[in-house]
Amino acid sequence: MATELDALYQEIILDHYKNPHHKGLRAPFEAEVHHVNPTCGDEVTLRVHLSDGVVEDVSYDALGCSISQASASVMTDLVIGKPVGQAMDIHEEFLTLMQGKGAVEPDEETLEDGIAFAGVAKFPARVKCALLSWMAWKDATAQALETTGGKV
Amino acid sequence: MATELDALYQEIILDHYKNPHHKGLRAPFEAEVHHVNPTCGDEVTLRVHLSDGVVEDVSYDALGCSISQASASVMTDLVIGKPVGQAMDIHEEFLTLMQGKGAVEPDEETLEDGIAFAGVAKFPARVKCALLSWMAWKDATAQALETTGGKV
Amino acid sequence: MTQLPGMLPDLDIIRKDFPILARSVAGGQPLVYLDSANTSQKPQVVIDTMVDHLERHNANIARAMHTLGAESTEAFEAARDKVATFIGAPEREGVVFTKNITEALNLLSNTFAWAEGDLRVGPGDEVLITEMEHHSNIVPWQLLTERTGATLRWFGLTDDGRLDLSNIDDLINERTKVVSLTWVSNMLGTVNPVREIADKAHAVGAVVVVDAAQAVPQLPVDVIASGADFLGFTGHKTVGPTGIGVLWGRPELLNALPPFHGGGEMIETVTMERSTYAKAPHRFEAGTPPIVEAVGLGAAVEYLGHLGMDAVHAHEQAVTAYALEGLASVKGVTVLGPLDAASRGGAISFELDGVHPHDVAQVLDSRGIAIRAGHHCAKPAHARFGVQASSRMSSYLYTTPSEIDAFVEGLEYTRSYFKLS
Amino acid sequence: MTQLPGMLPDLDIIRKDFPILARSVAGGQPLVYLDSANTSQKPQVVIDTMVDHLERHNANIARAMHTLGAESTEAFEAARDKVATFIGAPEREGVVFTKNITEALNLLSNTFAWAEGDLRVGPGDEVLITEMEHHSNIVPWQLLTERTGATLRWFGLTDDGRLDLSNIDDLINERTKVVSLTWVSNMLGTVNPVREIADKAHAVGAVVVVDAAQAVPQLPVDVIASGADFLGFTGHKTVGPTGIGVLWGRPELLNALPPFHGGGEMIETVTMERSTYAKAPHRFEAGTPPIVEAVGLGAAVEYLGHLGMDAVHAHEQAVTAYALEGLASVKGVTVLGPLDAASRGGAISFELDGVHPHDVAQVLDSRGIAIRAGHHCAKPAHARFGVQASSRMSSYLYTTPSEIDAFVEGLEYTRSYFKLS
Ligand SMILES: Cc1ncc(COP(=O)(O)O)c(C=O)c1O
Ligand SMILES: Cc1ncc(COP(=O)(O)O)c(C=O)c1O
Repeated sequence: MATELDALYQEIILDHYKNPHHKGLRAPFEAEVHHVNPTCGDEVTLRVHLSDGVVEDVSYDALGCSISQASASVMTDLVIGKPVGQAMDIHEEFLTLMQGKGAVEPDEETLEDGIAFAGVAKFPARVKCALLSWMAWKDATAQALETTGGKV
Repeated sequence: MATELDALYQEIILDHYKNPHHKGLRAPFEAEVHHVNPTCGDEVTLRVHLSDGVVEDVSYDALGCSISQASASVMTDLVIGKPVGQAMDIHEEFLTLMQGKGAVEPDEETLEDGIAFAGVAKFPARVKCALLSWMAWKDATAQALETTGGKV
Repeated sequence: MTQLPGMLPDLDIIRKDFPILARSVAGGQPLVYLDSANTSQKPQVVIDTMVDHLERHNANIARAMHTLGAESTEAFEAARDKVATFIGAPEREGVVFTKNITEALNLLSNTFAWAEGDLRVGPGDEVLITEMEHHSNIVPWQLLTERTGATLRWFGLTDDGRLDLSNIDDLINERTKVVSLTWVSNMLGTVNPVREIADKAHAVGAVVVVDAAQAVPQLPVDVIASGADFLGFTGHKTVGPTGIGVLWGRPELLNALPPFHGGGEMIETVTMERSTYAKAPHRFEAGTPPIVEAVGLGAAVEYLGHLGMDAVHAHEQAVTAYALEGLASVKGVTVLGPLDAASRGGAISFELDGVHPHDVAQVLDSRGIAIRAGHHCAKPAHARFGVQASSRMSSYLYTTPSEIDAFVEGLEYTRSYFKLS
Repeated sequence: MTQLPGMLPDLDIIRKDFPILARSVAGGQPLVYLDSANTSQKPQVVIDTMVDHLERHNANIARAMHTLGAESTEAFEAARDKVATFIGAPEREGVVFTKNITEALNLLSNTFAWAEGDLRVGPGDEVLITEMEHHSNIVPWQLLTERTGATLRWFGLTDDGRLDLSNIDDLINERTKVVSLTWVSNMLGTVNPVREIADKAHAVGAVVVVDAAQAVPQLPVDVIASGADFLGFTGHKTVGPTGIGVLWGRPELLNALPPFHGGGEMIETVTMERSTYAKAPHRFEAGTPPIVEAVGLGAAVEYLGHLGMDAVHAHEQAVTAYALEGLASVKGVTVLGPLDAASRGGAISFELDGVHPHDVAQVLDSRGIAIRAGHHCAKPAHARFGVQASSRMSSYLYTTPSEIDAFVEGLEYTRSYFKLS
């Protein structure tokens, strides 16, 4: 049904897909990770640069579908410039939205363009696509915190 | 049904079971084999003594059910004293009877008491019981022929 | 119907769930199925769930992005959740689907050979089993110890069919790497003190593998409370289909093991030069898993959960006690294993003096009564008691007291058929 | 219905055999199932055979002496005969039932590590595969060669997706112990010259393993004529159930291999100290096998046999040619692998410029059309062509030309949905 499909492929998603924000790998960074979605092969290499407890930069190189690409782009918009703790909260909220099977109402205040992914939650096979870059970011941030001994 | 059961447990079979012929291990012998029915654990140790191309003696020690015990007893009756070639023919005929699913008419002339096993052929799970000692005999005879270079 | 204290209420309604119980055999006689320790019968809901999956949702899992693929994946993974709940596994990741419990045990014995670190079994190490194990919990460890230069040791048995724990402090020592034992014996019925042994094993740093093939169908099982590090069971004895078994393991241990079968869906990434592997459970589910079978097993454990495993266990105990009484009334019968129902499961192996077990089974079969005869894949336990084969009746949640009556009458008939006095 | 030369006659009647094809998806649209290389749909006769077995004949096999046990054993062993006939195996003993083809390949790679004599793979030996293998025919050999110190080598691929045989005389040499290759590629569709390679391999004394997972469903297969020493296939791609696969091997080679899984029914005798093993096929069927699944597979190959594999093959070729034509008409589509239907099987992987494969699959799914997107468990073959993922449509004996039309229209719709010009 075109309507369900449109719920999945919201304009916002297609825009981010065609013009991804913050794409490319940049220095400086404290951690770099490489994540793969084993079932479909989507890949992301992602770097995190933290400074003074703030997510200074997130840069990435990704191969994958519209959902996974757009999600990476939206994610960088959401976390860059935020204190680590607040960024983690946003991550949690996005996770809850994705795992809600379409029953969770997204909060535009926190998730901004991320609310466009509400439709993805109804497609279990695509939830992993939307989460790939978020998982990579969380992993990289944890590593960055570790290597710097929590002092960022 | 008692009638099918009676077809399986013919008087002749129960007689051989209770009073097995040629039982026990005897010398001389050219070959001894040990066969097992892996599914149920029935076992037979069997020796063959050939001389001048004739089955001079078959001696055995067996653990197993009425069918396997009676079959060993009847087998020794049938092959002892026969030229090896003729004994092998009898073995073939018994095999055909057992694998015939109850459709083969046994020849009393050749199989003597062995015709009592006609009913066993209708019980696939028991066919192996009836064949255990015959297979052991065939194997032992082949070994005996080999060790003596066919000169017996 | 005779009522025994502890029996499942509404047994006649429960029996209607099992279509095969309506079958007649041996020329029109009702089927009396007393071979459930060998394999259990299946309730309609398990069969219907499988048919529905095959007729409406069949697709490969994980890999497929389309509607059927999503439905099939959801059904398969929901089955994993149901199994986890049923055995009290805190994490679904600890539940690995295998072909049967035999594969589960071989998965462990094989990966212990190639593991790096603590779980590796090598020369000088000891693997400890018991003399009452099923061949599936003996041969894998023989192969492992033969191939790695480790030593296989075992608990002996007491005359009444229990584990001889008198030398436990010698058997469980600092060389012991693995202790693998059955929870409930499929031959002697004995229920083993798994937790007690697990605690001793853990004290020396060994890992504990529990063969719960006969326990999961009969007892409330909580993997954590059991003390096991790994625990396996098999679908077809648990009112589920063939072709499916379960290995539960503590996830951190599973993830410390190298892969077993290599292939599709157990990988993270593959190049021609080298591959990296997914985490448990997928690491151990190479290739297309038994999808419809897992879905069927999910329905099966849900069915058992609805009956309540406490109730199933009470029923089994009641029927077993009644059967032991009946057997005691037949002249020439010797029961192998413990004689009190409370310390045993529902499989009762016995000898009938003067009649070979095959012949016992055959005569009973002519009356529609299905029991097993042979070594029940437990040759060493038979050898321990100096018997080469035995007869075994095994009841389950659908067994009625009148079926036990028919069985006992069948034994009397067998005695008369073979003219025993 | 459009008629293509070579199509199965009475296709609409054949389609009625497959209940799932009557299903609607995506809000009432008819299902267009084009993911058969992933798993095939099941005809009613396979489902009914399984249900009948579960509802009337369910019992464990071999070990049981009663009526149900005899019936179940007969059905299971009859399935072995049916499979043997279907693949032209001269002896039923050469047919081993496994869980899937992945287990079959791992059975070989594991037992080659522990074999004594000619079949043992050790340091200095070479195992030869190809760059177009499914992960299930790559990872087992990586594990084997890593663990034994042997070397893994492979045939590369030509630009049009065929095996690059230019260095065959270097690749197949006196160190080559095993050559394992796919008959039909699940990604590129390529049909490989199995016999020619087998002859070369035999000339240097290597054994030949053929992955026939995509061949057995589509082509008339004669194991002897193929030149294989071992050949595997998987039930669920062959209109049979999940949970069952087949390893065929020359019996004398199977019997020269050590056991894989140890356990019930693969033994000759067991003592605590040591065991001896049954001959093939039972040697490799430890534990309770997938009984109802084998019975279902028997019905499946019988169904295919009735249609006639020549006719199934002709149908596949006709539909594949038609699909290749349709794909050629869509702007921006690049097909991976050979472009002539005659030299390929029914799986067609392709790229649609500007749309990621997941998105292609998703848009098609919204129109009821099921295809696969991803690496199809063939990452190295994708890497060879510089693509990370592809879309794949795969037809089967029930596929109609109008389904191909719907698929091609779906691709046009996808282009417009993503606003490609
Ligand atoms: C060529 C090929 N080999 C092996 C396999 C693995 O089959 P299974 O997953 O049933 O073991 C497949 C299918 O997935 C395949 O297409
Ligand atoms: C105690 C025990 N362990 C293991 C097994 C093996 O189970 P399966 O044949 O399903 O692998 C059985 C049953 O046969 C059993 O009773």
